[in-house]
Amino acid sequence: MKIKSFHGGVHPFEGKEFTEKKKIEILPLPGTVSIPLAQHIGAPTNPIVEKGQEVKAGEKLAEANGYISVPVHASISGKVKGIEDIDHPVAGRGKAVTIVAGESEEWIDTIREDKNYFDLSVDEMRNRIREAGLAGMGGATFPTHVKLSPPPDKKIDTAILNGVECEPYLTADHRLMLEYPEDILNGFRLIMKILGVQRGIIGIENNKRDAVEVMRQYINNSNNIKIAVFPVKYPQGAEKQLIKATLNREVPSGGLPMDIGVVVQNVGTAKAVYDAVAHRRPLTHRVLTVTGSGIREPKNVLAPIGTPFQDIVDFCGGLTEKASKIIMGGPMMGISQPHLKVPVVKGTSGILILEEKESHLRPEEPCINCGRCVLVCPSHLLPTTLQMLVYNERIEEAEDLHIMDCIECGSCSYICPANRYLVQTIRHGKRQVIQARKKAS
Amino acid sequence: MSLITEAVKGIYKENPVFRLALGLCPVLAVSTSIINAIGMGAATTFVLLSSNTIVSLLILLFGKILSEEGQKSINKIRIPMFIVVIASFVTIVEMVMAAYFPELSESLGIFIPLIVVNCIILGRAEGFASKNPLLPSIADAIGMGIGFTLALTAIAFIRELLGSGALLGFNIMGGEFKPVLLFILPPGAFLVIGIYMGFLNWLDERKKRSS
Amino acid sequence: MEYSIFQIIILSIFVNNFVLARFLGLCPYMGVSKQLDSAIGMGMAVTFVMTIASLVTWLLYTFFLAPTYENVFYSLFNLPIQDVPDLTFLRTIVFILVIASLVQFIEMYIQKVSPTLYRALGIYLPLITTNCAILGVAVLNIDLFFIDGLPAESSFIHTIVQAFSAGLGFTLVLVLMAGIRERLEMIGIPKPLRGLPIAFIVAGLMSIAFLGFSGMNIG
Amino acid sequence: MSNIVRLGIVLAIVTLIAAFVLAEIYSVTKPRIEIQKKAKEREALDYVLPNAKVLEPVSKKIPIVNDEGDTLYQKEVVEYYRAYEKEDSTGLIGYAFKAEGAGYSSIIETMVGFDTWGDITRIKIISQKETPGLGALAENSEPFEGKKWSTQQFRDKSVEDLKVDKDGGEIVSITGATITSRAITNSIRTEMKDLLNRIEFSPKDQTKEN
Amino acid sequence: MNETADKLFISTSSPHLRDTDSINKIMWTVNVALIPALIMAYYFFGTRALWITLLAVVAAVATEALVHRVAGKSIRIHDGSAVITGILLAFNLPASAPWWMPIVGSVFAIVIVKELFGGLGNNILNPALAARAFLLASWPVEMTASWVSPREGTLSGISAITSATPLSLLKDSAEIIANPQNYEPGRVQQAQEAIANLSSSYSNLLIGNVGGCIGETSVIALLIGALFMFYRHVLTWQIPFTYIGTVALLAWIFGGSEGLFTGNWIFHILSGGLILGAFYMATDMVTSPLNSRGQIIFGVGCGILTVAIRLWGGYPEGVSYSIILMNLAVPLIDRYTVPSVFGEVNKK
Ligand SMILES: Cc1cc2nc3c(=O)[nH]c(=O)nc-3n(C[C@H](O)[C@H](O)[C@H](O)COP(=O)(O)O)c2cc1C
Ligand SMILES: Cc1cc2nc3c(=O)[nH]c(=O)nc-3n(C[C@H](O)[C@H](O)[C@H](O)COP(=O)(O)O)c2cc1C
Ligand SMILES: Cc1cc2nc3c(=O)[nH]c(=O)nc-3n(C[C@H](O)[C@H](O)[C@H](O)COP(=O)(O)O)c2cc1C
Ligand SMILES: Cc1cc2nc3c(=O)[nH]c(=O)nc-3n(C[C@H](O)[C@H](O)[C@H](O)CO)c2cc1C
Ligand code: SF4
Ligand code: SF4
Ligand code: SF4
Ligand code: SF4
Ligand code: FES
Repeated sequence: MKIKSFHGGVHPFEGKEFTEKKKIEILPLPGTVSIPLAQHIGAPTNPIVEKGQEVKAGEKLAEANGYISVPVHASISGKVKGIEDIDHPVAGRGKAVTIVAGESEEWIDTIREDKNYFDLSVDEMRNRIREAGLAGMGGATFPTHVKLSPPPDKKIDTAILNGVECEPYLTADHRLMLEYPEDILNGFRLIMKILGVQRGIIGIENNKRDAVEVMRQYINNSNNIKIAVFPVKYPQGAEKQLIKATLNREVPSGGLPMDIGVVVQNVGTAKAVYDAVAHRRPLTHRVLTVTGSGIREPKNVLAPIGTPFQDIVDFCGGLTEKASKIIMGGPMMGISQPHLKVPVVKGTSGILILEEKESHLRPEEPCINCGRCVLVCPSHLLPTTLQMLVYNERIEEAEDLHIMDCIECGSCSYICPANRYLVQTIRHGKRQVIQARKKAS
Repeated sequence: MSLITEAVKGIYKENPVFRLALGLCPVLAVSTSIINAIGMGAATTFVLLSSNTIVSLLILLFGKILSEEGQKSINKIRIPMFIVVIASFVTIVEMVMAAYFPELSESLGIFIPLIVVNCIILGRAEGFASKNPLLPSIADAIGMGIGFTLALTAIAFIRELLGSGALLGFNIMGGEFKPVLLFILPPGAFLVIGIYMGFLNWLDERKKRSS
Repeated sequence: MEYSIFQIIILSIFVNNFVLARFLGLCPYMGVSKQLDSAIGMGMAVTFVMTIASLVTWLLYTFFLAPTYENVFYSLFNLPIQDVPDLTFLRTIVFILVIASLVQFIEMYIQKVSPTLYRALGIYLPLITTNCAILGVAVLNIDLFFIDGLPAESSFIHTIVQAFSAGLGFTLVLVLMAGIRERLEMIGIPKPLRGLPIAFIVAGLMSIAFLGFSGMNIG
Repeated sequence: MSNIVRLGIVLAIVTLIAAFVLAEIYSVTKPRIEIQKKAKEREALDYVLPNAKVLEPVSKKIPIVNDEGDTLYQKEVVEYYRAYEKEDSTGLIGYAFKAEGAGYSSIIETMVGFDTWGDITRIKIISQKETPGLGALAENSEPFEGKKWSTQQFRDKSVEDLKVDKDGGEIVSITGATITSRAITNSIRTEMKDLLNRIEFSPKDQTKEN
Repeated sequence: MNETADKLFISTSSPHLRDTDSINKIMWTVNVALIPALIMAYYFFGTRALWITLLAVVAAVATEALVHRVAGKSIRIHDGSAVITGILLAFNLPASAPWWMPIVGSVFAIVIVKELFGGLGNNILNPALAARAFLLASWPVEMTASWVSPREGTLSGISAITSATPLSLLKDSAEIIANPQNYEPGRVQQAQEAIANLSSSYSNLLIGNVGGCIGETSVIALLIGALFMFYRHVLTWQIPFTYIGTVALLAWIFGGSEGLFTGNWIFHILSGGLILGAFYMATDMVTSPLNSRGQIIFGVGCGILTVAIRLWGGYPEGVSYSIILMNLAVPLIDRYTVPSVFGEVNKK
């Protein structure tokens, strides 16, 4: 297959060597977990448990609220301590169900292997996916069943499995591919079946040759799945850039992948799809990478959703003295956290801990018009111009220059020699555009 | 407002050049030497004074001899009439200057006929003289004329001093001084007026801040 | 000595640029250069009016005002040449009236014939009456292309070419200025300099850059 | 009578009054303006040929032709002047002419006088718009000391001598303004050569007295 | 380990990783890249070249510090941009320039061209070049009248005019050949020889053994610096290569005295300030277009103007004017070369 790359992108320090050779370890049962009611894009869920109620692991805690919404489940067994506001790693604050672990671990009894799972009806598959609470694990946490139900007028011809993991430091998807290749492939086949597509492509970056080999072994006898290997470049894993590089198709500005017949799913999502359809296992745990110069023993960890970061950090030998910044996710798009009490959520791909000298934002210097931000922008925008327009509150002109097409990958801010706060300002500008649009309608 | 304040406002507060940015072309073009600046300033002041006077008188006359309705309809040809008045005075200046000050006339060149379109003049005729009695109109014209001349001279001062090392033709910077030709070339005019304007703004701001 | 048409074009656009070297049309140059769109509109309007005005004033001057051999009193009424009245002293009055009414007329005409063009140029036309570049080019044509009151060779063609290229030169620097000022809007110019002062300094620098054309292609 | 016409008439009357006034003033100033214009040329002529009492213009007629090729009229152009020593136009002592050359940023006009030997008496720059402080120094007419450009250096030069130093001649050029110097020198040489041929000039057969 | 539970960590928005390049690194890279040319200037023009450079740099840096101080900004002279301005200004002066000239030029560059617009990053014209144009217009005699001849330098074997710059020699010779009637026959012959011998001067042009401004003559030294800048990713190819390519093409087409397509384009590339201009001055990011399409237009524009001025203009050299003229057009170029956004082509 002829592989084209996309225009733009950067090559940050990779930092994967801390954890790429480390097997996924299972976190010892935490004492308490706080499971937020909102962990996906869409309406938050309605809780169906009460304070003081005993729950089993895997039991549904809250019901989906509408179509673009998925339920959440208990990740450990124990007693519901309360449903109250806590610090949320993405949303700032949000309601969560707090469970105090019981004496022993008890799981619900519906989790069973279903030998003939592949023969289920497509609707049943979607139903199981939804009931299992699946939201995309690649970061955006969009409800998976919605993505797998394209409207009839959108003909989907290709499914892409996103194993790129272009964020520096993170290795969770990498380990997943090495340790659960069969589950992932089965999940991918299910996705292809649900979408009714004949062609599946697994995209992997060139710094994960071992994963490429393993995946290749497992697909060797199916000719409708291929692997595409990409040069290491951030943000290769971003959906639009991945599609461009794989199929040389461009998602229209303001459109969705399904407009050009493609659906992209993360490898973690694929494994979760397999678990949900074949085992009726709800999404209660996820793999995350704990890494960075500020942690003593970097690891890949399988942790129950809702586990406070503190427990995970302790499991990894604790922080070093110099640790001064906690990031949920990778260094390019991750969100910094003020403390370690926040819980793991469905979209937590890693916890990155940086030292003092890496943590500070350098002061903004004058833009010298060097054009590097323009060169790296994968959306072909003019970040410095957009920033100037937002600074001068000329939002309409920013909109004309497609500020809404920014995927917030941060490449521009990364590369800027003047430390301009580009993506930061652009995000602010996007919010203003949305407000203006709301006001207009 | 007294006649004095009427005349004084044109010099600093409403200086036609630095504040109102009117009639820029002659300011830049003829400010290469103080002599030219004063000549241009005098010519402009003369036209300004004469046209303000005549316009004010005309309006007075129409008010006396015409009915309400007649005044209204005459109003429609007000502007062309003013232009004719102004153009006549400009032509007078042009001819007199060519006859008695040929050198000045040559160095001011086409900027003499262009006094016609200097918006200070039509602006004052239309904006002031046509609405005010005779004496304030004259005071206004004198003030604006002096303001214009002073601004022109201020610019010419710098340009002549730095650009040719002389003032009024007398070499005053000494033999060692190598004149900065740029200042008598066109770019010098733009730079000097820009910096003057910035300086005045800065003065204003400082005054505002201290008060 | 006379210039060729090509030389007139190069000279009027670059070497003796109307705004930067001859200091004509500064009011619109400073006043209408804040935005690119209006700069383009103004540039087109000025070029257009300049050309028409030069044409009309040349005809008037040659056939009515100056005691030329084309003067109507000579060519139509067969007055002896020395009796043809010398009305050149009416030049300023006639030109300005002609330009003022011409602008009115052009405005009405365009409005009727091409509403789109009117929408593009309409608002700039009235501003042009008191723009000294129009009268300037008309007077300059007389100064340059008449020798001792008689039209020099090809003076009509040269007049038109000079007026049109002067308009182009005006448009060029106006549009450059507008581009620069739009950029200056967004950056941190020291406060006392914002607006006109910095625009003048830009004009000064622009004029320095245009010195690069000086001495070009004369003779 | 419609209002517009009435207003038009009013305006016309105003304009006519203005024109009338101007015509009066013009009739007063016109002679002076003419004198001023002539004075300049006259002054230049007197300067370049200081001993002349009478300067007689020699004109030629240039036919002005229309598109069909008919001659419309003859245009009179002064070609050169003859200078006479005596009031009664006798005693030819020299000639004067105007040379034009393209300099750095303008066309430079020079009045040139030469004697019956074909040697230049004096020159005067009549008009130029060269760079002030540079090309404009061409007007300098201080006594010539052999180092710095002065119009005085043209005295007693003959056509053959007219070349600037950079081109291997004797004329000291203006520092940093060779273009201007060249324009003046070359324009004088070309036109003078041309003129000498046309008037079939030959140096008088007598020794020159100083 | 529980004390960390209550500790507040640093919060900033993403990205949390930054490239290590900075303005300071970029600017100092350029300064280092200019050193070989400075050494060659010292070799050919003597210590005077060093003094002029030093004066220009000190004046530029001191002025910048002073302006920042007066304006109440934090002084940021360490970024090295004023040093570049100083060096490049000096490189654009003849070694014979009087001592006050680099100082006046630097003050003009920093105050009028740079700081009045708000300082680094905001100026619209290249400060060093605008200052050079200012000096040239103000003191044309001092700027052009006497060229220091390099050590034992000869050009085309005509020793009488060794101190002329290669381009002024070319221009004068072309003028002589075009109007032979105005010159002594000997001069005409000399001029013809000079033109015929241009190619024999290539090696002198390469190492810089010719008359000219302090920093412009040594092509080799300038190219070494340029390679270093490419290596440090300070340069992209667009501006320098389109610029030089355009000059070569147009000089070849129009630059010959025997009709079209006879011009000596190699000579045009190697002489004058083209190499200095194309690699060090047209590439100043502040005053050149943002994205590569714009940069190509910019480079081509500079090339056209340079050749036009060299061949038909009043100056023998057109590099500096062409660059500042194109600087003026940068906002327009930027405006009309906005890249089409990802996905726009496919929009129905
Ligand atoms: C800048 C950027 C980089 C991304 N990189 C990756 C990546 O490396 N791997 C990945 O699975 N998803 C990545 N994503 C998310 C994908 O665009 C897409 O949402 C995801 O693959 C969809 O799968 P999911 O719904 O299963 O999560 C990235 C998104 C952005 C905006
Ligand atoms: C508001 C919104 C609506 C979406 N609607 C759909 C949809 O109807 N169908 C679908 O397949 N994906 C839908 N998506 C998912 C996107 O295609 C994409 O997979 C998701 O935003 C995650 O991509 P990312 O991680 O690259 O940002 C939607 C996403 C958002 C934010
Ligand atoms: C602003 C400016 C104005 C100039 N004006 C003239 C001028 O009026 N006459 C002239 O001969 N050279 C003028 N020059 C200089 C020419 O461009 C050229 O450098 C000079 O003629 C070189 O000739 P040289 O051989 O005398 O040094 C001017 C240069 C500049 C920068
Ligand atoms: C590649 C490069 C080239 C530069 N060229 C110049 C130059 O020609 N002149 C100058 O004054 N500064 C130059 N600078 C320095 C700096 O960008 C310049 O002073 C800014 O224009 C000041 O805002 C250059 C910087 C870089 C990185
Ligand atoms: S979410 Fe971030 S790290 Fe994960 S794969 Fe995407 S970009 Fe790469
Ligand atoms: S503008 Fe947006 S899309 Fe472009 S590089 Fe910056 S963050 Fe990424
Ligand atoms: S990368 Fe930074 S300095 Fe360069 S153009 Fe973009 S914002 Fe400006
Ligand atoms: S002439 Fe027009 S543009 Fe100029 S100042 Fe007056 S109103 Fe403004
Ligand atoms: S346009 Fe020239 S004075 Fe206004």
